[in-house]
Amino acid sequence: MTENDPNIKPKNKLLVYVVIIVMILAAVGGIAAFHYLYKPAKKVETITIAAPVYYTSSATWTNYLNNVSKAWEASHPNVKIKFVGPSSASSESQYYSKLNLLTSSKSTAPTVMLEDMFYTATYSHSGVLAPLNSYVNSSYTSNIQSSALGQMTINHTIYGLPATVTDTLIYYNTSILKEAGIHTPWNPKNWTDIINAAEKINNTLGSKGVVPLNIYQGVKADEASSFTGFETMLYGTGHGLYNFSNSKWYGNNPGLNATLGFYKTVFSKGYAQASISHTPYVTVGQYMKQGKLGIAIDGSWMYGYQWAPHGQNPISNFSKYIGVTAVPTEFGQAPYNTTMVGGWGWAMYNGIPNSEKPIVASFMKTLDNTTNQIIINLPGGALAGGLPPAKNAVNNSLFTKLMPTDPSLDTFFAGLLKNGHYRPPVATYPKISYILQKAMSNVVGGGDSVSTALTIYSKDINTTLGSGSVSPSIAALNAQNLNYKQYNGNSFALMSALETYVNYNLYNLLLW
Amino acid sequence: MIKIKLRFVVVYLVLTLLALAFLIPFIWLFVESFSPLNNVGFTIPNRFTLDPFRNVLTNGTFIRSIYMGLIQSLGATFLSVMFAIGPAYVFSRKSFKLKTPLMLGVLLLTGFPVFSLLVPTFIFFIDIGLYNTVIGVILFLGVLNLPIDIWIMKNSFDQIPKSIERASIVDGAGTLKSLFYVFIPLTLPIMAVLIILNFVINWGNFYVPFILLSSSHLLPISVRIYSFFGAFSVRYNELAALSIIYTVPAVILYIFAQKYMIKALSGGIKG
Amino acid sequence: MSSVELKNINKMYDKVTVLKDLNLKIEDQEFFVLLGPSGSGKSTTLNTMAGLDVPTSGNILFDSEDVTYFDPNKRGVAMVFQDYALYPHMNVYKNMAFPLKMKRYKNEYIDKKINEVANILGIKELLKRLPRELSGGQAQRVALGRALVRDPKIFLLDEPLSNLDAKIRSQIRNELKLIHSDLKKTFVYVTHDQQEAMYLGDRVGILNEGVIQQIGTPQEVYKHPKNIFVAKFLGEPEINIFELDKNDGGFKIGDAPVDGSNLDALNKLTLGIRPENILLKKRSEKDIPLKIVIRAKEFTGSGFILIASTESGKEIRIISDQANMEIDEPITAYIDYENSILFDEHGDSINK
Amino acid sequence: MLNTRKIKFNMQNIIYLIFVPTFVYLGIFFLYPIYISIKYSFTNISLTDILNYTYIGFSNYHSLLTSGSFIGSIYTTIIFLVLSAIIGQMFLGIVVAYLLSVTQKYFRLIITSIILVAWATPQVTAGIMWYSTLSYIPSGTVNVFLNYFGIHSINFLSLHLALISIIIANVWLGLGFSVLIFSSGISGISPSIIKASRIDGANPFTRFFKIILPLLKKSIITDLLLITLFTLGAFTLVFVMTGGGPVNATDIMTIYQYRAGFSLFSLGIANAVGVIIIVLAISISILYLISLKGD
Repeated sequence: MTENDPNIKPKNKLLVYVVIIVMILAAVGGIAAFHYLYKPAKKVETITIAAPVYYTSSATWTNYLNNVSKAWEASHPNVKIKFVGPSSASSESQYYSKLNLLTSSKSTAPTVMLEDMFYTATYSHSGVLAPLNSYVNSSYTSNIQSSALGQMTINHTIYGLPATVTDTLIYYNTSILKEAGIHTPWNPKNWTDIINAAEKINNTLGSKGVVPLNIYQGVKADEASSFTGFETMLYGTGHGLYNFSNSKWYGNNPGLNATLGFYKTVFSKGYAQASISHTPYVTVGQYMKQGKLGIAIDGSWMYGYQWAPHGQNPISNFSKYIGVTAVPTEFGQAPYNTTMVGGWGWAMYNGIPNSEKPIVASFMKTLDNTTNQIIINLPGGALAGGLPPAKNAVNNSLFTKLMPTDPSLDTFFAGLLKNGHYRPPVATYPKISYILQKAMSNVVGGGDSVSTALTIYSKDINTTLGSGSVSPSIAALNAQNLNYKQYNGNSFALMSALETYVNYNLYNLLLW
Repeated sequence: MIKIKLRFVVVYLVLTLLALAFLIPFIWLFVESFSPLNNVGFTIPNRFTLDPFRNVLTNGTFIRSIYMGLIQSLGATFLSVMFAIGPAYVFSRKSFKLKTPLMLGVLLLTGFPVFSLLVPTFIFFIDIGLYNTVIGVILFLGVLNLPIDIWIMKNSFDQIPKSIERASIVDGAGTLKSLFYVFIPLTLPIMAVLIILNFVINWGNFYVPFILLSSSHLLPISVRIYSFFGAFSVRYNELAALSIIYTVPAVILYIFAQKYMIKALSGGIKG
Repeated sequence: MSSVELKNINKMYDKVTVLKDLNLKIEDQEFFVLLGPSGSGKSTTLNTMAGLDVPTSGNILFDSEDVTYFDPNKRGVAMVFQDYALYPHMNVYKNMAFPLKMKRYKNEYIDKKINEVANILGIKELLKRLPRELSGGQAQRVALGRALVRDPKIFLLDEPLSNLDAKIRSQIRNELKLIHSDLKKTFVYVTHDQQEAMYLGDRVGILNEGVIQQIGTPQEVYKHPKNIFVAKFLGEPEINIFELDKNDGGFKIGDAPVDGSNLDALNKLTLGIRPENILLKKRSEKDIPLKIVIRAKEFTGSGFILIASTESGKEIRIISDQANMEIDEPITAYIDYENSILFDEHGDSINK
Repeated sequence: MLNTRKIKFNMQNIIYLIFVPTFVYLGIFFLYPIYISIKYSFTNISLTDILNYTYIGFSNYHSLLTSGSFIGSIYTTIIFLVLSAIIGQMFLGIVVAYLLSVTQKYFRLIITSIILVAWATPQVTAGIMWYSTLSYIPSGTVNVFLNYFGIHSINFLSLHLALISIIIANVWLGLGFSVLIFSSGISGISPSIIKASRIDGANPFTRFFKIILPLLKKSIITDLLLITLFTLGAFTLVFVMTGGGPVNATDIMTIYQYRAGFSLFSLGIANAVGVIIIVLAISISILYLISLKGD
């Protein structure tokens, strides 16, 4: 029993356990401390690239960037290009959330990021993006579609180099329209044409489960509701969301009124179904293919995503089966059709040292030359389904490969761009977009009247952005105009047509 | 006698119907995962195929996400269990001044609505450089299960008779030795359940890695699946196949642990 | 060589006093039994000896070394528990090896020692079994074995037999006695069972409400209990108690007077008479006659226990070997005054 | 003498050091985020600019509590809690556990396993499955069945049915937990009590209400607390199924918080919602502790 009993082992096993635990704790603590103390300085040696990764295209991005940067890296041996995602975002809005979070700290911000064009304002507003004017010359800027570059230019400052554009249009199922007694090719002249066609389809094929029309609505479809659906129609009224003259949002105007009215009509009469918006683009793709959907107001990307040979619901004889046509203006007024232009562009993080910016800009220009713009938009490419924003892209031999099965679509989609609108390049747009989605669902799902929905809409803008963010109602403006008109002794009817025309041109002027 | 039998028939019938109803949501998952179609709705395909599974299992990104899911779930499980043992032992066997307030504090944290902490944690992680790191996700997932682990483990320690503890002390084991040689080995079944429970909770956690990670190669399977679903271009059959691959380990572990889980939870009630 | 001495031990839990000024000396190699009803503080006393409890005040001396604040493993004691307290996850061998492993003995030594003890206890074939595969008797043997392998100076046994069936209990009781005489170690044994105490103890200490009532050999405490508590606690069936009031200047049971030299000063007298000391035939002049009616008889194997009532309606127990008793017949029994015990009004025994 | 006592005292207290790593860990990664969350709830911090914010007092709370949509969200949360947690999971859980307790062993094992499989299903998968099962366009499993029997499709995720749908999905997901708790509670009731009640002539219903329920009190309170807290913190399932819509039909507080933070970028408001949820959770826990103490 004594300490030097020969039967007693000298070693203490427990000590080993204690040491193991202490080591584990130390390791954990050490790693945490390491992370705390060691903040890697941003080095120009690596240019990190962020771009949205939906589905599995992370590898596609890496491939694309490898190919694009090979030559450039050769001439800049000290610089490495690295793709960093972020990949946990599964929809556009989540990508923005993610990017917001990443760019809030220098240590996590990517050097170059692909930016949804409409987001440019929000970012430039918070100083995240570097101005690029000094790195691009007029030969570059004049070659880019203005509806694209305009979205990335805030107060004459260029914050991004457009890489891809998309537009919105109407797809229709030829056989369904024929069965409903509508002459094809179908070219609706105004909104009434669309509603009438939907009604005809509903009367003839509604009982067979055919959905006459789709237009996106509601919060769940996110930007598909605001951009692809609502604004596509709205800008055909000659009105918009934002009053550039006083930098306030419209809480009400004839355009908002008419567009919500359109939603109210098509959904309350059962011409359109709200559920399709729960899975944006997916169900439309499937229903179009299966002949269960007559007309779809949707994006140019639908072809590449859904119906092209390797899409999700490939349609073999696409041009015969599906027709395409432009979205008409509300009453068929000039310029007769309209489209929403969206897209993505390359932007530079403003937090990197100024000395490094020229090198990064040089890489960005390579990234955005005409050939690379086409390559990134090719089928299977990282931004497949979009169009190159460079005007001279049509002359490039690769251009026809954008839609190899139906090159006529290339020119059709590109042709739409000239009457293109884009979302107000204003920092608060993303919030308005969300509020707008709620207004849509109030009308569609909640059964609110248009005027109730608009009252809530303008109230929500005030609570979210602070009171005074809503432009004085159009009614008030009209009253002023009316006084002016009466003073001039003109008839009300004439003036109101004139007013529409003037407003319309004013908008064109402001928006283009 | 007949009356009693009838009563039992009704019980069996009701439970069978309930179980069948519970299986309804799985119908789509199974049909779709073996389907060449790609349908968010329900259609019985003309033929069945293993292609969705093949595509998913040969896709490096998905394999990697399973691997990341394993690392993060196991790492966090390890941390919570390691850090829970000591306090659970002391709470169970010692009495001291601050015991009640401390235990109440731990109890309050067990049901904490964690989602509300993600935004501040995110800001905090950016500050200390843990954002977008696997270790950061592991540390945060680990701390979330820690309070409930302390409770369950304390309850299982409570069930060890006092005399066994005393025997080990008289036999010459100090506090630490008796913890290692007697308490931990004795509660191994419950510890195993706890590890399974932790693993499954971490494995199923979606929003923690969703918010705390951004790099593609770090994403665990839970986030991958969601990204899959949310994307504009979804292959639903592959989504279903991946979901099955994602769900099966959790389900197997649960069924395996079911017997012990009742014990572990009833321990929880006794506390 | 190990004696145990408790000096002025007090133990309080929260504000409840469990042990009150306890003094006790246990001699080396003695088999000492602490006897008391549940809640009397006997287990606490044992735990303070083991070091599992620390007394609120007072000292514990092993061989006149103060061990009051020693850890249990520094005291050289082994303990056996009522519920055996075998480690359920270890087999018998490992259970017995555990205390030795804790002392970091080498495996060969442990092996040798366990075999030795297993032979003594006849549990050699059980070594591979898990505790849940053992019967109660086997489990208690293993628990004993786990104590024995350590060669402790002092064995502490906390009601080790009370979970066992009657038959096994007496068997292991015998073994314990033999082990004690073989080992010549100090045993401290706690029980609430007075028969066990009588059978096993070299000396018995009777404890009630944290106070030692009496210490002595089994015969002493049985024959000469210090107070009514001890008298009542020992003996089966329980001692018959007659509480007598003084009238006409003396004490009487029925019509018969109770004499005694020390009785004059008392106002109240309690007479205790063990059931075997109530006789059905008069044996000496000093015997006190008592009119009783036999109500029932219980056969015990070696004789009978008679349940009877006195004229005043008091129920008494008598041990007798006579079988031919008429139930419900009034008879006269005799109190063996020589062997009866007298208590004063405080319940303390007095000389006749 | 005094010396030995002192050493003894210290040796015993060494064990409390075991708390240190755990509490440091909890402190850094659990308590500190709670603190930041409270701090930011008094600021106008925005997702687009996390580094610059100013303190604005209680105005986040004020605007929340005067906002119809947040009050609506609390209301939705309460309906969700009552129907899903209390009635759906707890009450149904007791009934199912009781019914299971009288059935044969293997049958019980199979049924329990099926119910547990639902519980083990990760929430993302559950959300996708339920979305698809209840889908209106294209027709999901349930509507395909209905059509098969000649019944018109039902839009389960429409304004009036969406809340019911997520409640059903959440009960589906959570029932296993309650059944486990109550099964163990019922198995803990001594069989002799049941036997005695049978001999005393209690029929199954009286037995259930007069004997089983009162004996399960502790299980009930525990289960109630845990599932209430789980349901209060539920996010993933609803987020995947409806995203809070249509309109505000399923806009529970966690969804509201997510929207405030990630759709409207107002992390200040989001944190204030978080703090309100935390306060609610803690109040519920304290109620639970009080009711347990009564025993």
